[in-house]
Order: sequence, then structure tokens, then C-alpha cells
Amino acid sequence: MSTLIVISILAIVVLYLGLFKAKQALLPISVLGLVAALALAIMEWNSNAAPIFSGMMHFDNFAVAFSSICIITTILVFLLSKNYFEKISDNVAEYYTLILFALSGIIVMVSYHNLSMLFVGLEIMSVSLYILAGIKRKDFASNEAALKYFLMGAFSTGFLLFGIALIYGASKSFDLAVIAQYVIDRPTGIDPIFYVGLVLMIVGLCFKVGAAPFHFWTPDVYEGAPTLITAFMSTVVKIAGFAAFLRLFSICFAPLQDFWMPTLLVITILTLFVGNITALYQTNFKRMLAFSSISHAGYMLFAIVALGAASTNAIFIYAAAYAVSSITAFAVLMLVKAKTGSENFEDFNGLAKSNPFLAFALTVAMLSFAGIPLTAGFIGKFFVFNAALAQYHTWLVAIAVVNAIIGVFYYFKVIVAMYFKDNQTKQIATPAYFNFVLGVSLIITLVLGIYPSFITNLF
Amino acid sequence: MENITSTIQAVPLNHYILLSAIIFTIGVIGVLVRRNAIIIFMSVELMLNAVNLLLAAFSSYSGDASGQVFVFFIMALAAAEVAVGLAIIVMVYRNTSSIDINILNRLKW
Amino acid sequence: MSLFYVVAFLSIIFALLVIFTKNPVHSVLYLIATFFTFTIHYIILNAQFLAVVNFIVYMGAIMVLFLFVLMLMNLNTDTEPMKSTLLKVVGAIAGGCLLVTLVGSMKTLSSASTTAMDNTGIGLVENLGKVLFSDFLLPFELSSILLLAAMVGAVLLAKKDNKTA
Amino acid sequence: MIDLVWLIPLLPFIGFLINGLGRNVLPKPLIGTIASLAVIGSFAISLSIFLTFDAAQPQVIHLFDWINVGSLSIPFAFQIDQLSIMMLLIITGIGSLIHIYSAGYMSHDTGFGKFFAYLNLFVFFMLLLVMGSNYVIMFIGWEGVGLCSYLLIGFWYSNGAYADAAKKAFIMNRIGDLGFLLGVFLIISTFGSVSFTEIFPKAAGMVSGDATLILITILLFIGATGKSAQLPLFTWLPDAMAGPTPVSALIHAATMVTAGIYMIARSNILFALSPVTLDIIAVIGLLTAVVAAFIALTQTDIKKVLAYSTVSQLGYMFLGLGVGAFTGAFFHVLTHAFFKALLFLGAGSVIHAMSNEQDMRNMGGLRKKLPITFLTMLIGTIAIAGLPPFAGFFSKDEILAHVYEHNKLLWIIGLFGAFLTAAYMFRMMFLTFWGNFRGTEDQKHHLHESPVSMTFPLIVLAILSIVGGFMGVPHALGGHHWLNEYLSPVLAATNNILPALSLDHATEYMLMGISVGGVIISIIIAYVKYVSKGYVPKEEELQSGISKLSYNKLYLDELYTAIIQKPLDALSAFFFKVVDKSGIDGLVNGLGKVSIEASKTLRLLQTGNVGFYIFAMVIGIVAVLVYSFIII
Repeated sequence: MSTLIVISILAIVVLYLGLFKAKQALLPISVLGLVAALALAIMEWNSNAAPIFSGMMHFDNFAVAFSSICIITTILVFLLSKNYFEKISDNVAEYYTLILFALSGIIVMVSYHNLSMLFVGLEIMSVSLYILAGIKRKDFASNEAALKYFLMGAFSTGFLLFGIALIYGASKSFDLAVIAQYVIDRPTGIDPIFYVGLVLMIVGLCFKVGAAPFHFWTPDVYEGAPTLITAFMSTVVKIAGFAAFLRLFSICFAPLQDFWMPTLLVITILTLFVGNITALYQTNFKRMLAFSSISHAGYMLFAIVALGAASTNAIFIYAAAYAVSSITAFAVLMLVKAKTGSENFEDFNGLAKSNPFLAFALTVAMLSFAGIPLTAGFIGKFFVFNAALAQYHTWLVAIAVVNAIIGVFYYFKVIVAMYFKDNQTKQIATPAYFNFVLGVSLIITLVLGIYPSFITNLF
Repeated sequence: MENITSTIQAVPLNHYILLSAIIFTIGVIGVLVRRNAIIIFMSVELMLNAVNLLLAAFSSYSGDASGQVFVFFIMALAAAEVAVGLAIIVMVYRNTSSIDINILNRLKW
Repeated sequence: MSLFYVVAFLSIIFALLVIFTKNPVHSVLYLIATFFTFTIHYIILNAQFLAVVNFIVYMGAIMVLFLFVLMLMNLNTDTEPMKSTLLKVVGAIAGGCLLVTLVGSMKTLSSASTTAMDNTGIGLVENLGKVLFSDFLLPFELSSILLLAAMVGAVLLAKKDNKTA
Repeated sequence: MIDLVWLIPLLPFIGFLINGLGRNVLPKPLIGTIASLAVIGSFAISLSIFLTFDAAQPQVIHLFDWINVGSLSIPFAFQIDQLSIMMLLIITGIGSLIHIYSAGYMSHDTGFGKFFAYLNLFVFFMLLLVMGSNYVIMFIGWEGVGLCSYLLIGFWYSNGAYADAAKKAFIMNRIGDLGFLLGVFLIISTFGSVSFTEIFPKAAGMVSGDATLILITILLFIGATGKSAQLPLFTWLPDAMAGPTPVSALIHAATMVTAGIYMIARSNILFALSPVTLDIIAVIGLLTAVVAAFIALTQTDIKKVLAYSTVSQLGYMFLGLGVGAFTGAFFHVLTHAFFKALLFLGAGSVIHAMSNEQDMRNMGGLRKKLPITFLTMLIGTIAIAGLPPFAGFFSKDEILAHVYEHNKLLWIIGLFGAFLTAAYMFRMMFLTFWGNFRGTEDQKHHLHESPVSMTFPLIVLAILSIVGGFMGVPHALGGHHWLNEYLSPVLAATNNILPALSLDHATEYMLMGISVGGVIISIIIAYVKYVSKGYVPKEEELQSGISKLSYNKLYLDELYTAIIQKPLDALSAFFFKVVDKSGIDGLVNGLGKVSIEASKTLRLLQTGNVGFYIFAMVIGIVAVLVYSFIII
């Protein structure tokens, strides 16, 4: 709870700093505030918190873990933002404010204990993102991204709400504990509208995490939005979406697994294939990352399909691995784009010669995405697959492994471009902030890959 | 007031659900068949209102106020969404002089 | 009893008119009419406060904003090129399928809740206020963040650029 | 000593770090020294472990808990037993020699530091592969060596074809990895563990022919076909010759490509209980051995001949595994490592002297100019041809003896392949070292014996190729097969299931006699054709082998050519063109094309039109509703 308060107040403070033209103070204060929020969040670890505010919010270990990872990723995104926003807009303070608002919504999404909180948190996040996607006002792509995201987001919200309403109609409450009790009390004879509500909620949540066939917004919005915002969306937002998804299903709907599992299974498989196969043909690195994020959503959905004791852990590890690798990829992309002006694979040619460190960091990130051992991505995939195996989804794992192999090809396209192709280009100047972020991500990726016990036994 | 209460008691809850579903679907169809971003947006509002009605009906029928409270949150969202959405539409209109969603196809494939 | 059906019929008619009228301004007006029928529904449902709020917020604020933007953009005539008839039909069919499946999957509703509770007071502002400011205090406070974010964003996006980029 | 086992992989890794970070700073001699010392240090430790190790049970050295998830615990641990010790010796021993050799071979290359960094990294991963105490650690090594191989094949990436070769190697290996990974997941779901010491005792209690075991072993074997270049995934290996020659010697002859055999030998109990899989392995291995031998017959690139020869020899190893001769197959891994590394390094020496000329048609008469290279390569060639008492004789003979007992038809085909081996290997020797020099004046002028750093490893390997076979002298020849006894703890469970070799000595003598006799005849034929007649293959004959065949058949006076020579060449050309280039490459490229086409088509769904997106969403929602409520 204190984390949420700190972040909300921080957002307002930053907004006022912008009013007083204290631009230099924006970044340090935002980062410091987030560090404080992170510390407050971690202090709640194992405090056996009970639901607070009449069961609205429950800051349990799940919430602590996911809010920590979201806050850390946001800090990394902020560190990359040095000088970035200034270039595209005058209203730098509003940027920070909106990202912080979105983050506060995300904190709500990972700690809700009542559907109204889920709804409010989700909408705080979404509304902030609609704005952030379109913040390059003069840029047509950014405009298009914002409008597409907004129209489709609002549309999907309608379905989510309809689902919530139906679940309320059946269970007569928005409280997760009451809904769970409603399900447990009625092994048979659950009101049919409850099932319909459940399916509509799956639809709404699948839209937010970008699962097929509700993924269509993802590539366009990711490509059109400013790169830094894309980085934020594809990491923090996606993780929050999954945390909310998992929280709802593990608390409320676990007993109904037989009902929703087949549906989600089909969605998962579809997501994996659509993401991976479409990514193969992309020539634009950013768009490839968008499709790859769809396929990663597929892998994370796995852990929800195979909902069980291991799911939380699996998603957490996968999300952590995915977040740091994405941050690296977007950081390098921003640097390359700043120099060459475009985002295609050819722009990475010869990077290994001109900027060995950038190339190495990106290589490790790609290997991690591809799930090559000794990187965090392998551990993540291993846990997710293992969770699925534990529920006897052997052939599902087989499909996922096939997809993992397909995925390797497009990730290696970048590595090939960097190492096996020449391009007489000068070195890209890397600001210290970027080196720091890349270094941190690199270390996290490798350490998690080699010694994952830090976080594998949290839950 | 007594008159109204007796009225509601005669209407089955199913009919409210049906009405909401119809209005909701009309909203969906509106989103599907129109190209004007503002009309699409209005159709989304129609969908949200269908949900509001549903929640209010459930709330009244079960004698639980929380459903009606939830309607407030949806209204708050609707207000926020309208502000942001219209701002986005205005922004797009300034750049393209159109609010036809079909011209938004630069980002694809 | 028949009041509900009359109003429901009107709601559906107006809603259909919203989406099938060519002139955007007319659409907005039909939407206002639809919302008005909703207000009546709320009254029938004994949700008096909700009825008032719906009247003020939707019809008063939101719809005015819509009209304002339409006028601002000078879109009050039917300039919108309509989708081809085929697309319209396909869209309508898809929507129809949605309705059928939605209703179909809710097929046998449990009969227990077909009649309303006799608790006539819950829709009054006093009761709602109690619930809102006790149980739902946190989401209520959080909606302020939502509104603030929307406000900041709307200003940010829609204001005129002072820089001529 | 065994406590120091973690140092074995660590030393090359440190070498990798130093050379990787200091590749542009450190002087070349220092880089070469560090890299070589790192591997030599590992070799010293391996050797001392070899000398002191006498436990009957595998020793597991637990480093730390790597992954703990539910009941499944995957430690980061090394397993030291007789099998891994032998592999360690090979990897670090031959690895050291090749590092020393590379210091001379690569001395003019601009990517010297990078090269040694990759090489050290490769050794590190290879050591992980053989030392891992469970399938997941093995998989780390498995992926790691693949990655290094990829980087090293594409080392001279400025040549586009080389980068393509790297890509091909990569794709084929990924197909193999798919099998391996699925196998591992199936093992997890079957046994609830990935550690060898837990799985194998459990597996030993299962019935032979258990369906799950068969599935597991087939999946693992698919993994092995990718890494060890077996049909149908063998075509990447010849292309991988694009890499620097020491890489071919180390990775694509001595170590990485034998990983598949190591893996199967490691899981011997699983395979012993799946007779179906063993039969598949035997057939695939034999086919690979013969097909590759045929293709090698007409190759003109000296490294390609060796590459196909490697594929063929790997086929023999799989054949051995398939007929249950686990010791024999592993024995062949060891001896093959000696003489194939020797041959590659020798070829490297030739290429070095010829200023990077690889085509044998431009060589000839080199034996006087490169005496050490010639002598050592001759030893290697005799060894691979299988003349006693050189190393290859004993190992190949042991495999063929098992095959003979298993199935006579397989034996005949295998024996035929062995004759082909002798023929193409001596063809290579004669074309390269006999006759007159056919290169340019410039090259002739430049001819020189290689520096000591390159000839020293050749000499060491030549000695090993001579004496290496004595570790497995069969009882028939008065030996007691030391290797068999040494490996018996590892294969104990398997030996209880599979019958031991029961041939009497007279049969064994007969088999040896037939194979030696046939090999000598093959050598004589090659001598007559390439030395006495001085035949040099010409471009157009290679191009149109099949069409010319039908034309020339009409001439009866060319009976010999028509009956023996031409069919062989034609078959060779057929295998090369149809199986290798169009068949398998076509299939792999086709798979690639299909996915790319799918990608193109799927991509078009992303029309950019919001209306369409929303429409698709609604369809999706209807589908989900229908699926949830009506279908289920």
C-alpha cells in the first residue's frame, strides 16, 4: 500500500516539477522515488499481509514480487529516457508523470483483491498508455498507434466489463474471496452466466496481454509508439497483465480449470504460432520484437493453462528474464536508430566491430529470448515447460519446443547481422546511462541463467 | 414508488440480461460497420452503458449496493476515456484532416 | 410491467438509430435519447441516484463533449464514406452471431433471481454513499488518479503546439 | 585430485575471458600461449584423474543447486566415471595439440585473438557436455558447442558462402536439438529426474521394449543425428569445412561430432532396453557410412574428402552402437579422434603450404616438399583404411565383428563401405602427394614444410594413430581388450541385457582376413588408377557423371570402367547431387521456404485496418464462446 502511495505522490510531484521548469531534477527524483517505492515494496515481503481496505487490496508475496519487478523495469526504462523525451516533445514532465500513473495502475493490478480494483487499475494503466502511445503529436505513426490502441482498448474493455458484470450477477460480489467461495460451494450448479462472464474476462485479459486472436493491435502499436514507450509496454505492461491474469485465475477460477483450460489452450497455441511465424518474415527489428512479444505471451500463457503450484514461480521467472532482455534489445535499438534513422535489420550490420559491447549485450539478450542455456531465458522457458509437464501437457510442451526452435531463427538474424556482416560505420556513442542499463541487464540475464536459485524458490 | 416496485418485481431478471446483451451487441455492430472514429467511440459508450444497466439490474435484484457503486467507476472511466479519446481524435484530425479509420493503415504487415 | 418493455423497446430502437444514422450529429442526438431511456430504466430498477448521475454525467457532460468535438471538426454533415454494403452485412452478421452465442450460452438462467428484492433503499444516495465511502473507498480514491491522468493526457494531446515543428 | 575437477572446464573459460577481452590488446604470441596453456592445464588435471581414478561407481561432484522446481532438482554437478574420463582425455589432449597447431596456422590472421577466444569457449562447452551429471547440463554443453561451431564456421564471414554454411549447420543442428529437448522433457515426465545416477537405475528396472523408452531413445537419437551428422541431417558437415582447418580438426572431426555417440553411450541402458531404436540406429548408421563413402570417392576438395570420410566413420560408430557394440563404437571414437585430427591437420599443413589451395587437382607430388606432413598423413590414411596394427584396424574390426554376428547382410554392406574408405583415402593421398605438381608456378615456388608448431602435433597424433589401437586388442589376437575392461563399470547394466560377442577365434581371423585383403585390393586399384595411369579427375566428368555413364556403357572395350569405375562414380555423383544437394538440402530449404511462405501469408492478416482488427476480434470472441459452450 505504501508503495502505491509513494508512486502516486511521486507522479504528482513530478508534474509540479515540470510546472516549475525544474527539468534537470525530473529524472533523479523519479528514480529516487521509485527506489524508495521498491524498498517499501520489498519490506512487505513475508509480512503475511491480510487484505486491506475491506478486502480491496492484498499486498501478499505475489504482489511484492511482481510490483518489484515492474518497478525495477520502470527504473531501467527511466534511465534510458535521458535526453530521449526532450527530443520528441516539450512536455517532459508529463511523460514521467504518465508513466508513473501507469505504474501506479500496475501496482493496483498486481495486488487487487476485488474486481473493482482490477478494473480501476487496468484502466489507469490503459488510459495513460493511450496517451503515451500518441505522445509524438506530429508523427503520423504515433497518431495511428494511439488511435488504434485506444479504439481497440476501449472495445475490449467493454467485454471485460460485461464479463465482470456477469460474474457479479452470479456471485453477487466483486470480492475475489467471495467469488472463490461461490465456486467452491457449488461443485455443480454454478449459474451459466458465470461461465459466460469467465469467458468474456478471458477475452478482455487476453487482449491486454496481446494473445491471439486479440493480438492485432500489438505490432502496429508497438511499431508506431515511441521506442521507449514500446519498451515500457512490452515489458512492464505485459508483465502486469499476466500478473493480473494469473492472480484472478489462481484465486478464483482454479476449480473450474476443466471448463476454461481447453479454450485457453487453443488461444495459447494460436498465440505461439502467430507470433513466431509472423516474426520470421519481418525486416523491421522493432516490429520483430513486437511479434516476438506475442510469442512470449504465448509461453507465459502456458503457465496459466497449466495452472498449479508452480505457475506463479514460472511466470515470475519468465517475466524477469523477458523484461531484462527486452530492455536490452530496445536500448540497443534506440542507439542504432538514433544513428541510422531506421530500425531494420541491416542497420545492425557490423555492430560487433564498431561497438563490441552493444553487440555482445544484444547477443546475450537474443540468446535469452531464444532460450539458449546459461541465460535467464532458458531458465524461464524451462520453468514454464516444467509447469506444463507437471500437468501432463506433454504434447503442448512439444509444440512449444517446436516454436522455441522457430524462434531461434529470427533472433539469430540480428546476431548474424552484427557479427557476420560488414558495414563501414563509425562507432555509436553510448551514453553512460545506456551502458549502465545494458550492463545491469546483461548481469541479471547471465546470473539468472547460471545461478537462478536467487529467485526460483521465492514462492 | 410502490407502483414502481411492483413493476420491477414482475419483470424477470432474464429480460434485463437480454436487453443488456442486445444493446451491447448493437454497440459491437456499430463498431464493426462504421468508419467514423467518433461514431465508433459512441458505439463503445453504448456498450459500456449496456454493462451499467446490467450491473444496476443485478444490484437491485440481489439487494446488494456494490453493483451500483461499480457503475460509478464505469462512469468515471467513461468520462476519462471520452476526454482522452476525443483528444486523440482531435490530434489525429489535426494531422490528417480526417477521422476515417480506414486511412490509418500506414502501420501494417 | 409493460413500462419496462416499452422503454426497452425504445432503448433498442434508439440504439439502432445511433449506429445506422448517417449524420453524426443525429447519431449523437439518438445516443442522448438512448441514455434517457436508460435513466428511466434506472428509475424502474429503484436506482434513483444512479438515474440522476446518469442523466447529469452522460447526457450532460459526455454527450456535450461529443457534440462539441463534432462541431469543432465541422463534421456535422454526413461526410463519412460508408463502408460497402457487404461489409455492413458481414459486420451485422458477426454482431448477430455474438448476440446469439452470448444469449445461447446463458441458456437456462437460474430461476432463483427472477424477482427483485424488496429492499427499496439501496439505490438511495445515503446507502450508496455509505458503501462507496466505506467498502469502496480505495477504488474511489484511485479513480482520482484515473481522472487526473486523463486530464493531463487530454491537455497534452489536444493543446496546440507552441513550437512550430 | 578429483576435487579439482571443476578446474577442468574453468581453465578454458578463463582463457576465453582473457582472450575475449584482450583480443585487440594482447600480443599474438601471448594469446596463443594463454589459450594453449589453459587447455594443457585441463589436460594435466584430466590425466591425473585418469591415473588415480579407480572407483567402480561414477563420482558426482556437486557444485551448486542450479534449478529447484517442485520435486525436480537439477544440480550443477559433474559426473566423473570411466566414460567421461576418456572423453576428457581426448578433448583436452587433442584440444591442446590443435591449439598449439593453430598458433602457427592462424598466425597471419587478423582475427587471431577472436579465434582463440572462440576455441577456448568451445573447449569449455565441450567439457561441460561430457562432464555434466545430468541431461540439462549436457544440453548446455550441447547448445554451447553448437554456438561455437556456428561462430567458427562463419569465422571468415566476409565470404558469403561461408556464412551460408554456418546458417545451414545451425538449422540442421536445431532440428537435432528439437529431438534432444523433447527427449529430455519426456525423461523428466517419465522419471521425474534428469540426473544420470537417478535415471539409469530406474530405467534398468523397466521391461525391454517399453514404448516410452523407445520414444525417448528415438528422440535422443534424432538429437544425435543432428550433432553427429547422420542421415538425413549430415549435409551441414561438409559445408562446415568453410571454417579454418584446425576448427575442422577439433570440432568437426575429433570432438563435437562425436557428442551424439557419447550421449548414446552415456544413456546406454536406455538404448539397450529399446531394441527397435537400436535397429534404427544401426540402419541409419550403415546407410550414412556407405552413402558418405560414395560421395567421398569423387570429391576434389581435400577437406571435403575428409569431411565425407568423417560422416562415414561416424556412421560406423552409430552402426556399432546399433548392434550393441558400445565399447567398440566408443573405441572407434577414440581412434578416429587420433587419425582424423591428424588427417585434418595434415590437410591444413598442405593447404598452408599451397597458399590456401584446397583443390587436389592442383596438387600432386608434394611428398618430397612436405616430408613430415606426407609421412604423418600416410600413417593416418593407413590407420583409417584399417590395416593392422594401426589404430583404425582394431576399432573398425571390433564393430564389424559385432555386425557380423548381428546380421550378415549389414556386415557385407559395412565391409563394402570399409573398402570404399580405403579407396577414397588412398585416392586422396595419391592425388596429393604422388605424380607431378599441377599447381601454378607461384604456388610451386612457395611450397614449404610447415613450422614446428604445426608439425609437432602431427607427429604426436601420428604416434597415437599407430599405437592407439593397442588399448583394445581383441582376445583373438592375444590381447585382453583393456578398454573393454576399463569401461565395464559404465556398461555393466547394458552388458547384462545385450549378449556379449560369442564368435570363435577362427571366425574372427576370417573376418580380419577378409577385411584386410579387401582393403589392400582397394588400395591397389587406387594406385593403378591414380599413380600408374596418372589419372586426374576433370571438371566435366564430375559435372555429368550420370549422362556420360549411359553413353560410355556402349563401348565394351571399356569394360573395367563401365562395370566398376563408372557405376561407382555415378553412384557417387548420384548421392552427392540427388541425396545431398537436392534431397536433403532441398528438404531443409523447403522447410525453411514453407515457414517463410507461412510467415508471408500470416503477415498479410496484419492489414493495418482497425476495422478488420476489430472484426477479427469479434470473430475470435464468437469462436471462443462457441468453443467453450457448444463444442465442449
